[in-house]
Amino acid sequence: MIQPLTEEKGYTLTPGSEGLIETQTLEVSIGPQHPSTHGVFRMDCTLDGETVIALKPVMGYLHRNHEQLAERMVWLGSMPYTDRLDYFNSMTNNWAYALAVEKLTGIKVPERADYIRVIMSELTRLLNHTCVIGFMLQDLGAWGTPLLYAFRERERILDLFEAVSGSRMMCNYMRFGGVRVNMTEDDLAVAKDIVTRYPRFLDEFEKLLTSNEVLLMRTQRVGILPKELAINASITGPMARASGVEYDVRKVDNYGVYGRFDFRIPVGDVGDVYDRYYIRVLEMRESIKILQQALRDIPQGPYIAPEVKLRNFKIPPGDGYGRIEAPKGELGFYLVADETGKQPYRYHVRPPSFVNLTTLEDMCLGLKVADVVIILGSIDIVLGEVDR
Amino acid sequence: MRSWFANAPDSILLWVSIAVPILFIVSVFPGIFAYTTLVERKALGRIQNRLGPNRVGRWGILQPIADGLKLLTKEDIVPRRADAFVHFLAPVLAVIPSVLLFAVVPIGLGLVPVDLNIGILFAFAISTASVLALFMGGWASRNKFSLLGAMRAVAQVVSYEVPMVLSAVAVVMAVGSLSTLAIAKAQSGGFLNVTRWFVFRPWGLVGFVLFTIGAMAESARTPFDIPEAESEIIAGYHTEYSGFKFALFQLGEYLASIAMAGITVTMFLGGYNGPGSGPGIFGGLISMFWFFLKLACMIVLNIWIRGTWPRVRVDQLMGFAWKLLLPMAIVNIIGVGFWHYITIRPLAWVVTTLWLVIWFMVLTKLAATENVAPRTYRYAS
Amino acid sequence: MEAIEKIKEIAVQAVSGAKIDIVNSTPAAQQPALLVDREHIYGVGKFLKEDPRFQMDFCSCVTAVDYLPKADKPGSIEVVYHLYSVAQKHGPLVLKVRAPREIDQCRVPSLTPLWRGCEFQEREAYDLYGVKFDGHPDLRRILMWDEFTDYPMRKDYVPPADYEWEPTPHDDTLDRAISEGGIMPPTAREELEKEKAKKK
Amino acid sequence: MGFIGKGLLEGMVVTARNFVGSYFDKERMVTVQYPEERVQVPENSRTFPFLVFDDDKNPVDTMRCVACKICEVECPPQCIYIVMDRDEKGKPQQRPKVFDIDISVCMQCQICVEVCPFDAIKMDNDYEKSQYGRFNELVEHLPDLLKSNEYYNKIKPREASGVDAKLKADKEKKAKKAAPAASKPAAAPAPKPASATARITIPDDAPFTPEQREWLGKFLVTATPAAGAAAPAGEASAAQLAAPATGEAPAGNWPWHDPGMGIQQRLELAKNKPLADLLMAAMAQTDCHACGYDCRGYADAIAAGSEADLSLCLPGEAETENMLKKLMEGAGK
Repeated sequence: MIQPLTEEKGYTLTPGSEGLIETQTLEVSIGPQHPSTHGVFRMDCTLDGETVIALKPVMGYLHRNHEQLAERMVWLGSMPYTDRLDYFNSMTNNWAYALAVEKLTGIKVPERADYIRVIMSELTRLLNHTCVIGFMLQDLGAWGTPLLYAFRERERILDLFEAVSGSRMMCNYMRFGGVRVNMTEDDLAVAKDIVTRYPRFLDEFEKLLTSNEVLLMRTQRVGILPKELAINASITGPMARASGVEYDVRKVDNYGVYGRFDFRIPVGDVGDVYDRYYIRVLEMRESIKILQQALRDIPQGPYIAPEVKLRNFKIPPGDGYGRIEAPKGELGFYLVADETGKQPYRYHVRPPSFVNLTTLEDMCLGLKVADVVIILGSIDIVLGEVDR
Repeated sequence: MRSWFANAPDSILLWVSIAVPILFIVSVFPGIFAYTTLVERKALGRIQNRLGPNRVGRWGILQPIADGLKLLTKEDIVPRRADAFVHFLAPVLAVIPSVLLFAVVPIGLGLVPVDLNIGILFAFAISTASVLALFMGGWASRNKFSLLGAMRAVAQVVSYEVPMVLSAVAVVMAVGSLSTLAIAKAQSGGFLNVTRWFVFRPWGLVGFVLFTIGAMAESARTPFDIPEAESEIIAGYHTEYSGFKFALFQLGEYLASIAMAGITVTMFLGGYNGPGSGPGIFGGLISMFWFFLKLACMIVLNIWIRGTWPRVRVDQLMGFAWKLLLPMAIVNIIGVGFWHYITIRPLAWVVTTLWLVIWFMVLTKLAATENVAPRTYRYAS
Repeated sequence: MEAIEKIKEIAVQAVSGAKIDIVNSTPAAQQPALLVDREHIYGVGKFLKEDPRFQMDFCSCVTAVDYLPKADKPGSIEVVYHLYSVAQKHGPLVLKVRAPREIDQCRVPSLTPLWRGCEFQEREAYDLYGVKFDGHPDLRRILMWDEFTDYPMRKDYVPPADYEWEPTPHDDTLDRAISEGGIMPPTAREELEKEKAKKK
Repeated sequence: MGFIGKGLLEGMVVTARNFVGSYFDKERMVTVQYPEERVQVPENSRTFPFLVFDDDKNPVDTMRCVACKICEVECPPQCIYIVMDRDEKGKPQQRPKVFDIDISVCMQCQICVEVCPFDAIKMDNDYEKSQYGRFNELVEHLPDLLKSNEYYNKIKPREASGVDAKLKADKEKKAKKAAPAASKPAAAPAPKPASATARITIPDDAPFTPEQREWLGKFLVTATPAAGAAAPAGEASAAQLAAPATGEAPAGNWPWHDPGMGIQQRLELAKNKPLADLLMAAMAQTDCHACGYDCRGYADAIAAGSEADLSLCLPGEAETENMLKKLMEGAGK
């Protein structure tokens, strides 16, 4: 339930006329054009001095009715559009959609394809988390240095994506029952090189950030999200795990071949911005472990299920929900097929960053404007996914 | 030549002696400002593994000129409901005090535009005046972000004035004069003109750190750039400024930070003193060289910090000033007292150092309201 | 987690008067759903959330589906909730509730008081399908702008002519679409014709 | 935790190391000075589609596109616009008169390439398409789109070699058409998973006997030694997937199976033949699989009643559809 604005943190307005100085609140609309709203996102803040006493997220500036577009198209046609949802992680978006369709049709994915998917999505997780930390530090006012280090590393991963899928960000790589293009040995070698190089970068990155007093002062005990609220508000991904929720779809559903890999789920206890930052660092280290194992024992074989037709692809009538652990949280696709089965009758995306915004206000009340910005940064939203 | 000067009427000498330093300040320091921006962009670029500006001329050597032309030719936008006159006045007022600051900065042996006997006092008075311009700019823009920025600027500059002045008081006590020239002179001599710099005294070191932090906050440099924190309040008090008014704000800000660096050098880093500096034309040139070298070092330090550290929050900034810097400055003054009255140097060293270190530990413990530390994390079962 | 029939029996016993049917998904998906009547969806949800056997404390996905009236059965708008349990790591348990398509009668009880996670997603369903969620703390449009009046995801929704229409090279494609009675909604066609007349 | 400010100083050490390293360490400096130096785009890199032709002498006649309009239908953002070329007698000329791609709408998804059964449309990797206008400048017409096979081989050697081998195989298939081997139904086995590792896939609408397939496979492997494990990956998968699961038919000798003829002429040839042949004669004879079958298979499916939709023949356009309707009514179905 939504708590009334000022009671939750026991915050009361600074004394008005009966106090010393006549004060009044200030209505500031942060966004839609603002350096640190990560796109066209708006927060209607009510400020008492510098303190936030009310905050309403306003979204939809990037709304293009992705779902209706998909319902007017054949099943395959909306695969390239999923790239545009969370334009940072097109690989995981592709996988989520392909996984949902495979759930509905019962297509068996060849082993090699599953391994390739794991490799791609873990690389995506690496670049997403790195860049999120960079953006968050940008919001903290570090003049672009961590962000550009993050982009420097992301560049290598994007080059690999281009070499494999043909495009850097709009990969359109997965297909129902596999992937579109096989991964050659050179590609795998490049991936191995990235994986061996990454821990070194992470160490340097942490040396720059983790024990930095200013960062500690700014992020610890800021934007605390209690565990119960996190579960009740359907918060997923690193944000939920930072609040102590031991839930990771990779472990719970064991989709793909995740069951075969040995990796752990880092969990925070406080649930503040610092936890969200450090949980991401730890997850990157776990992803590197997964990548090492996947690259070690990726089998030969077909990379796509041969019986799947590219054109006139049909799905038996009915509905189904498929979800994966995207870097930002649980990304799910709810699909309904009607009698003809040529097109989605209903195509719904369950975007993680949209749902994670639910508790933005609860985390921000009673804090300063500067905190609002970094809390938003620590939620890690992409507006292409929030507005769809 | 010299004889001609000697015979020239005093009026002419007076005007010449006024015109030369003014021309020097107005010509040299804006140039330093322009190339500071270039150096800053190049250095930040390299720190971030970029190339920095390299298109205008070789190594982008002409970049500042291009920027200036661009800003000059840009449309000057004034918000419709803004207070146009104040909005116009603010950037002008922002530059004046920054230029005036250089009047008391000795850039070489005996080379100070005006040898005020209250030089330091004058410097502080003037440097605080610039906050007025910032507030005018923020208020006149009729923009909530500008207003927030202006408020932050006022609070920050006023509260950092105090520890800065107090840490300067230490030096003034040690020298016994407010004149910048006298302070610089007091640091001459010793081995290679180096050992007597105040920064090599325990109280001098503390004072240097305090003063540098204060100077950074006063001129709103990272990590204290909250008046124009671009990620929170878009550009603070100059959100609504464009074209050359914006350039003026930048000019004032950079000149102020350069002048503050100059005063820091004068008070703690031995001013123009250095190996080889001394009387005569040659020694004078060397002294100028040393001064500008130290100035460059201070500027580079600023840039380096800007490229590394995140920004602190408003309340933390205030807490830092009032809970740590201010008491530390007072403690430092007492430390100078010890230094002054204990005539046995080694003993003075020991006593002052102990005094300062102990108090530093106590104060840091007291100032840390919430203990922040890296954490350890568990893994889901 | 028990079989869906078992769950249905338990729920029917727990929530008196609840009418629950089982709707099947695609044969492969194996995600049968409980279709609960409007009056008891809140009670069933509350029971499923609090009962120690299920502990459905995590409502992952909320959405609506628009079924046009067919010859045999009337149309309806179906709201779908996908429930999981973080505590016991099982799920999904799919809850469905149907409401008539008419704007004024299209109301279902909101489950936001049970699962805060439904807040934005129910707002989205209201925005795009016009489902009124009774008991929702603030039911406002979330993706479309507030002045927007229609519900764009409904199957019978006709998009208005693009008022920002400007001549583009695919005019001829549009002409072909018109001549072949193709992709464009009638209003857009009139708009296009007007534009053409204006250009000539 | 050491003294206060330790973390800050460590951070400054890191930035200093990067500052110095940026002068010596190539790993750190990833910047490419664009107009002077360019990155080598990988072979798979894709920007916008283009149409392949074989002979530089007369591109228009030797272009592979037969205007079957599959890509127009499948293109998700609907940025392709095709009009089939017809001579004065209205006879379809197996090639597009108009082929426009609006690259301001195209989103480079490569689906047109995957669905094309003729390997006629491929993805370019020329990324400098900026124009000074927003409207007509951004529409590519047929002359802009036509690029030679040499160019295709130049930008994508692995892929192109695979495609050439495949087309060569198809030609041989045409040559073998009358051969008795072809007359027996090619119980087209679904392509082995091995076809991913075997360099090039033989589309299984190619009616070969198993031994022929085997021979061809060997020939192709030897013909394209350069091709790595993933040689014509895009093509391979496309070919595999485009393969319809049903409606295979032996390539008998049907005189009307010639796309050059007009529909009336074809029907003349097919007169007094069973319904399926008549229906087939009404098709456009391009075997483009736009309907999901080849022409024979579609005709059989309609005749057998397993396919009710008569509007699936894209190249035949309206006339085929009307003719099919008429024939079905004539057959009293």
